[in-house]
Amino acid sequence: MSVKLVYFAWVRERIGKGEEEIELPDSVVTARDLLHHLKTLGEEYENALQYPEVIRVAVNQEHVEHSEKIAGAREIGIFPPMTGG
Amino acid sequence: MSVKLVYFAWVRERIGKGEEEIELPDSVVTARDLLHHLKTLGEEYENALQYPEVIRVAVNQEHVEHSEKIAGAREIGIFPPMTGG
Amino acid sequence: MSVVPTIRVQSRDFDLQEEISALTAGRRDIGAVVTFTGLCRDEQGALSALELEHYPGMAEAEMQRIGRLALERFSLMGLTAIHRYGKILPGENIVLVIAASPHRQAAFDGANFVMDFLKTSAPFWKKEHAQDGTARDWVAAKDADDTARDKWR
Amino acid sequence: MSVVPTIRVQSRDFDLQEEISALTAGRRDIGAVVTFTGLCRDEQGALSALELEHYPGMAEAEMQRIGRLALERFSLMGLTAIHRYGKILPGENIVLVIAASPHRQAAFDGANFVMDFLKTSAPFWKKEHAQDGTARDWVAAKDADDTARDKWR
Repeated sequence: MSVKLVYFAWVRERIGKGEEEIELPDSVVTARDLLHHLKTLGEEYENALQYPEVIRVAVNQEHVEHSEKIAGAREIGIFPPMTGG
Repeated sequence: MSVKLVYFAWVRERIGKGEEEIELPDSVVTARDLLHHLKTLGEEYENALQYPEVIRVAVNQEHVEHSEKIAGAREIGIFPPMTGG
Repeated sequence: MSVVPTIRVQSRDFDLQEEISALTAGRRDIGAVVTFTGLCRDEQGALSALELEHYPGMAEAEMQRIGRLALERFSLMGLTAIHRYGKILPGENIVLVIAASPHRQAAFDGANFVMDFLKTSAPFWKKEHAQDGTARDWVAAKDADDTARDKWR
Repeated sequence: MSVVPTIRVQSRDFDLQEEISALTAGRRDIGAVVTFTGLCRDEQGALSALELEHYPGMAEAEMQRIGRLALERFSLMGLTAIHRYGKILPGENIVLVIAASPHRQAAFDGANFVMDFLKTSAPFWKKEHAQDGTARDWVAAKDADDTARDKWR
């Protein structure tokens, strides 16, 4: 499965890009699987996603729990807790 | 003791005037005494102060309880519960 | 820092933006401004106007007292309260409260507190005028307003 | 009556009076309007600016979702939420929420609710710029914001 990933705030800064299209192995089923897979892609990912439990994930621009499946995702957002308002 | 009384809203309408200077007998000590004394002054007062427990009293422009003494009052306001805001 | 509330009782309308600017101009330490505007409703067309009566002198004094309580209790950086009197038409403003603070909850609470106490202790009374031009009745005080005030105890 | 929230994400400033007028113009059934304005504080002179980043598309969608929840939950007659992005200087506006309702508590609650959820679920992030021109750090999310949100459960 190929999916567009978009990064924000310090996740974006640490990974060093705002978005990318990547190919996911079949073993990646949930949002949590995705975060752990990304951590294997290099030091910058490891650095950005060191504490995956604090990272927020949105599938097709809607928040999802880490336990949710990401099948059918066209775009997945990965970012720190929000600090707007 | 002579004191200026000021009336507002339906208390003013029922008594038929906005203010008056009256002489109080020595038996009038508290705000409650004052309301009961006023009720004896005529039908319009009786009508305005029929239920004295709902009437609010202010001495020198500060709210007082009915049990408070009114000695030293220059101006006493008598009015229904407030409905501003 | 000694902040005093801005209090006004007036028959003319107020300008919200002007009052906010007066409170916040030149400041860089305010993080939150909450405003409350109370307006005259037409009660599904039944009401043609409200007549607001007040106790001159005491109205201002009570609003000052309430404003000072709010400034202290919520550590506000600024507070404005303006109440109109006289004839007010549906859609027109009756009352304005502005609370400024570093953080949002204090600003919300400060404005809410002032409104709850204005309703129950500032000497203002509303009389309704019906659509046909005849005077209707004085608005009755609501138990719900006392309950709202008592939540701050 | 189907009311929809007015939602905008923009870099330019907003005008409070203009937004209120858009919400209330021509209406005679609104009794209470509460506005919340969030501003950039200079943190005792340490801060020269905030940089607001957002997730385009999702930011608007989340604000719409929050706005609809508030309209329904508090039976509001109107709701506006505007959030800025980009560089914002101390004293400048960041966010505006307006809630209109027949009665005061619903307007207070509606605006407060929207702010609590904007803080915790709308995809915006603040980065602080120090007075000496160097970038400071990303603002950390506060547990207190989650607690504030959870009071609505």
